[in-house]
Amino acid sequence: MDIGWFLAVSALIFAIGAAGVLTRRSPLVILLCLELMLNAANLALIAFARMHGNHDGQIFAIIVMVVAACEVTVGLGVIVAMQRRRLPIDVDEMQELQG
Amino acid sequence: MTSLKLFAWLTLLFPLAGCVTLALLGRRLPGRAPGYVGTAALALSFGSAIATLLSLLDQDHHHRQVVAVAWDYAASASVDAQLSLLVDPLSVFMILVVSGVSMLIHAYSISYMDSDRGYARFFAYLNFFVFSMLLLVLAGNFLVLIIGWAFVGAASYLLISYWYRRTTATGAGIKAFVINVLGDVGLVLGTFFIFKHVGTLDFLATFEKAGEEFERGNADLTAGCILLLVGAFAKSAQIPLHTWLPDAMEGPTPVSALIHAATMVTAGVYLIARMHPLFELAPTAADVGAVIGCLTLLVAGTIAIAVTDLKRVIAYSTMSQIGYMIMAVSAGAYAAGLFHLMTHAFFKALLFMAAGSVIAAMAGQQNLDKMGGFKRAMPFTFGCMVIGGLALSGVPPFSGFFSKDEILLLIGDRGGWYWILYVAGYVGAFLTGIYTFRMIFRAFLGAPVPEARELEEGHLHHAEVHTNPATGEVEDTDVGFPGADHHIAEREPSMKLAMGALALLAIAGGLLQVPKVTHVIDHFLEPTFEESALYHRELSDGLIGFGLVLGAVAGLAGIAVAYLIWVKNPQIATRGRERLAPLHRLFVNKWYFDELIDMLVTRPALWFGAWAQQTFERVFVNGLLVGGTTGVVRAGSSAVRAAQTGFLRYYALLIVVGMVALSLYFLLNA
Amino acid sequence: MGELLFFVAGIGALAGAVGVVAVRNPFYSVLALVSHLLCLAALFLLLRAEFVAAAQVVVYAGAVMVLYVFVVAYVGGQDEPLGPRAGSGLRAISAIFGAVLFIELCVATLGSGLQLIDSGGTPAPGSFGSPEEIGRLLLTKFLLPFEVASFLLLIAAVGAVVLARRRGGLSHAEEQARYSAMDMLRPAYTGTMAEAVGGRHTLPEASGENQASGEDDAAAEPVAGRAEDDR
Amino acid sequence: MTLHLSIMLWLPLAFGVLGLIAPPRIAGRVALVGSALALAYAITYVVDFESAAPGLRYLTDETWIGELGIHYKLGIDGLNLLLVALTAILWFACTLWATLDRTRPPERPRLFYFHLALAESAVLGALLAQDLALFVVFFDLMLVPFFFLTGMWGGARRVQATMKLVIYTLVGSLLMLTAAIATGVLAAQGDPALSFTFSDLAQRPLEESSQQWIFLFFAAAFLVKMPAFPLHGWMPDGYRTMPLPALAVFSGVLSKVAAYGFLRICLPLFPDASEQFQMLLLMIALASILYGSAMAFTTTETRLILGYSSVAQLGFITLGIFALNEQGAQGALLQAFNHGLVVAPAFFIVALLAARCGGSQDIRDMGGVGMRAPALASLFLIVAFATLAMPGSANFVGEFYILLGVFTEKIAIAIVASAGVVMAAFYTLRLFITTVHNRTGAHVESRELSFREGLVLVPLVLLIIAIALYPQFGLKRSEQSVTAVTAPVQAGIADRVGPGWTQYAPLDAAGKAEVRTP
Repeated sequence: MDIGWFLAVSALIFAIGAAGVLTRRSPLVILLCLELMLNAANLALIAFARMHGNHDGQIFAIIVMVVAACEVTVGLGVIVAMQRRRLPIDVDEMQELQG
Repeated sequence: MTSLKLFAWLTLLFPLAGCVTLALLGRRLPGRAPGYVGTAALALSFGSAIATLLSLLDQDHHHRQVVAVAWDYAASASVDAQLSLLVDPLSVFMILVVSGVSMLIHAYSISYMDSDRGYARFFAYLNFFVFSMLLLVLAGNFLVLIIGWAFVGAASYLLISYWYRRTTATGAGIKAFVINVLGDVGLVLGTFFIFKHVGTLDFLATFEKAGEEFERGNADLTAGCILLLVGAFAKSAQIPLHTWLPDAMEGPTPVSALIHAATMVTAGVYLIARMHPLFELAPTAADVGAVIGCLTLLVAGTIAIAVTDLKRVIAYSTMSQIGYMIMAVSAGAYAAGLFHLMTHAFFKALLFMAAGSVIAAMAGQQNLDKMGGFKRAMPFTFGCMVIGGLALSGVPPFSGFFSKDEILLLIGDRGGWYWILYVAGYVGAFLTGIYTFRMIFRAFLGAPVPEARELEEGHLHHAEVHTNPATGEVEDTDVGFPGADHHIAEREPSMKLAMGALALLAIAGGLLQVPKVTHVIDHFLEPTFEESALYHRELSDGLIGFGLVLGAVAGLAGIAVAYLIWVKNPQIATRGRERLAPLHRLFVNKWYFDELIDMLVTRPALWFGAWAQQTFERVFVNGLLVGGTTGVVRAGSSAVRAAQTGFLRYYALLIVVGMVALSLYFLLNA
Repeated sequence: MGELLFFVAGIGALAGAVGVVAVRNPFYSVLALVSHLLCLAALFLLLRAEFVAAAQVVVYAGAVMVLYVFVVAYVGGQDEPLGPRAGSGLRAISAIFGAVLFIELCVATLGSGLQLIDSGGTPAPGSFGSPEEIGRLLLTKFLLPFEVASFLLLIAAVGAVVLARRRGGLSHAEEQARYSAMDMLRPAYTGTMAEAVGGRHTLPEASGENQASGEDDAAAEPVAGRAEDDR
Repeated sequence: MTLHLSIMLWLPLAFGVLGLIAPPRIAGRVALVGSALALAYAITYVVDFESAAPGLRYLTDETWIGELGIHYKLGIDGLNLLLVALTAILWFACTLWATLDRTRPPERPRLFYFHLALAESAVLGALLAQDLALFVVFFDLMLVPFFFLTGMWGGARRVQATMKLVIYTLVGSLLMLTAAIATGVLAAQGDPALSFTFSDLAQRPLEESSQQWIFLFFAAAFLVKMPAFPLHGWMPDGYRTMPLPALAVFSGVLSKVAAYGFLRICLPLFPDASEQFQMLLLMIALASILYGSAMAFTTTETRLILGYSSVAQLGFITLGIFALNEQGAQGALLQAFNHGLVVAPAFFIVALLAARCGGSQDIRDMGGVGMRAPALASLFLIVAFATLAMPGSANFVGEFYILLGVFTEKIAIAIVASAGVVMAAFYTLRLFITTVHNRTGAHVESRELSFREGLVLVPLVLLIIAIALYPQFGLKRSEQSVTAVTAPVQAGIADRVGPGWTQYAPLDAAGKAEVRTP
């Protein structure tokens, strides 16, 4: 199978993830969509690794997975804390940054 | 040579050591010990000064100008500022006068200041002053001179506002200090003008090069010398920078005697004498000095006739006498001017001491109107006062007679328009006789006031409530400034000793230099003035005879007039005051100099400050600059703020948009 | 065989992705993501990344997703409206930009002129992507990133504990006296640009609980006064 | 190539970070150790400095960002030696002051001392940097801790004051950044290797037209920092509200960094522009002197009196620098050291006075403090005399050199500027008299200096006396470097006007005075 196909799939997943981040209101789902985008990147990385016959891309993907895990832990921690404080689990409700 | 330098340094360092000791330990010393320490330091200093004199006399006549360098003080960038002393006849003459008179005044102060809370502080200040004055006269270059000059001003400020609970004293202190700083600035700028041409700060090198670098009447040199004169005028209380001196009488009486009569105020005279090679090359500047000196002596003499404050009478008399000296040294009568400086130090210190004794007997009261009849109660004081007064009025054979008349003789000898100065000098001598004896007669003769009568019964008057003699404000007595007890010469041996010594000097000091007979000072100072064309002058016998007689007559006539007005026929005084009301008002108000300076300098400065504070700062700096900047920032930030909706997804969108745009850019570029 | 597997796994992954975005219930979103991850693991295998594929299944689809499930269960898997509350235009814009992004990425990768992109990749030895190879690389060439990553995980773990920790009770007062990173730097609402230029005139009451409360009271009045000056 | 300067530079910060994790009680002492070590280093440098040899000592030169030609280059020479010493001395004194202050210790002490230490490192960095980009980095870094120190620990109206301070100095910093980049880029034209080190930049003179705007940008940044009239708008609020230790070092050191910037950057790198804008800068300096003095003798707040007097003093320093000759620059450098050494104890004393007057800063509420506090009064008197540059103090030597330098170039300006000396005498004595002397104020409680306060003040005052006795100590150390710095601009003047114009005695004795060859 050509590498190009994998890259196309990766791009599509990335775009879907990005659209999800932009449209969904639940922080939980937004985190999921972020996972999608990270995975799309992983796919591209591994595809390029295959293309070059070089392991660097795979290592990169592993590191990305580690980072994704960290992001999930912290992100979910924030969501739990929000729940504890009875804050609305809705990103549109959180406008502290408004100038 | 080395011992000469050593003694010169020791002369300088003993007072400094005394000052530091008293400043650090003074409060722990018991009773009058600080006074003894201070006086001892001065005695040692005076001893060193004598040793310096003897070493100097050992030198060959042509090698009597020695420079002693301690270290490079601030020498870089082609400025040669070293910490150096110039030991020559002139400076040795000055240190002898300064340390000698200071020693006596210290001795006087031991008793006089006895009950004051700041006893140790007083002697520390006094020692510091003597150190500064010695530094001034020993300075070997312009920088050290300026340092001494300013230290003396600072010491004067500290001593004027010594009773710092009095607002009048602190006000007088700041006035004196600021005017003195003005003088310092004049001195600095004058130095620049000279340095610009000769490229050195050292006195001897400057004088040596001055002849090559400047032709006679060079504009830069004239400007420099006039600026030096500003320094001299500020320190020596010459018109128009004299207004601080009368106010300086807020200080304790020994301070007035030491600083504002005998030593500091004569620094200007010393300066002109020291700079004589420059002034001889800049005759215009010298003439300015002579004219101002002459004006001062007349103006001060007229004011002295009108004021009623005992110390201020003497202060104006000091101004007037310094006018003589300034006139003398500016006109080339160097030895005569310095001779008068010396005799004046003796008799004026004596007068102040006697005045202090009277003021003590009056429990701090200084107003002549409230005094009278102290003659019987205080015979010793009276005697000293009369000796001082006679010397001041120039009655033969007292010291003032010889010194003052020598000045006038030499000025008269120069001829030309100097005759105006000559005549004015004799008018001044006449005025001197009047105001001096007006003061003496009013304080000592006439009906005894209650205080005098009390004293005759052996009881020294003490005020129930201490008040500030200047304003009548009640003193802050819980802290004891100034001392609650008073001391008069009749009862205190140390005061008696100091006054007695000065009285002797005031009587006999003139014999050092009797025209045609003795030439001690002339001869001694010669090495310093060797190059001067004006120094060696022979006076004709006729002029000498005429002058001496005229001087004696003028002084005696003044005394006679004073006797006539204030003793014989007191109503003449009141009648005269009524008839000459405008003139009297002018004199009592000190020729309105204070008001003039206030209007021309102080008010505009304060007005500018207030304008800057209230208008400019508010409108321009805060309104335009600060407001403008914040306005710009506020506008910018509200623009940015509009972009901050606070919606998370909006920010995410922005990121995506940015990414898309960036990718597009790279794609299009590829 | 490879092609077939690719299409099955690819379509599965895309379907899973669409499911994550499009489903209302977060719980189903998580499940969709799990299926997406599994399909992706298959794609990894096709690219001969065996170790990564295994890690994807075990760590990602297994462990991380379980965490998600727990949190969804805790928070409550209630449905939420799909559309944005404010600015319905945002949805359209999002879609447009998603599409543009996709096109751009495709153009970028496919049009890049990389020669091998139309091939199945360079011939690789049999051990390519095996755990031995990866392990060797991680402990030799990539030791530093490896260690840094482990450190990052540690920090994240600690951070998650701190964030989600229960602070002894849920009373209202203590809820108010919370600390944020900004509290460490300055009292709340002081020093912001908004305040400086006079935009925010009121101080929230909550700041009174801060450490610098004593001074804040003093500062409160001048700030209000300043607002008047500004006019 | 040694590490000494780097160690000295980062020591305070390292101890500041250490203090962050130490128990709050001893955080101050940890920071104190850091500044004490830096002080020890500084003393070593000063003692070890051989004044006859030219050039940089303890040079450290590492490529930092190779592509941009930015070096991590540090060095000490006569220009920054004294200022480095001043920084170390004042920071030690201020940290000591803060740790000894038992009555009002800073809240959140760990953070406070961290910021204080960070500020010291930043200032030392700016002084030691021998690379323009590095200088800019440190110069801007200086602002950060002071932003927090003012914003968090300041008094009333601190927010407004902080914002004014930050906005003003940031604008200056941005201008400077632009100018610095432009300098590096324009200087590298025709030479592919970009470099920002001062030594390289000095070898590649810019064209006169670019020199001009770059010079103005730098000047704006420095003048704001000083502050000079009319860019002092942030000063009153800032001085009123800053916590005392921060204020003492801010006024004592940070303003001097700006003056140092003129000497280190503007004169050697933009000699043509310096000469061209000499008159402008001299007029600004003159306006600062007169305006600062006028404000100082009308305002009644003690801190502002000192603040405006600083404006005037910095005016003198600027005046000396833009005399564009050796004497002026020597004087400016010495005066920078002196003023820092004098103004810090002055602020301490003013704080002590305020503490004795019920916390009021207004001189109308004060008076009679000297009554039962002779030691405090004496120290204040010495500091006051030094502040007004009484002859005999090292400040006077500085002013003497400055005025002499200006005098040889522009007589009229020197004469007008000397009015500032008279005004200084007035406002300083006014401050002294109305606080220490006169009748006791209504809420004044006169108290002698405590041992702790004396521990900070007495050594500083002794140092003032020592340098007054031997100012040559500073002058001879800076002479070589100052000559080197003023040489380019002097050469430019000599080219344009011909030799002898700046000489002492060309007017009527031409040929006699030796011509200073550049």
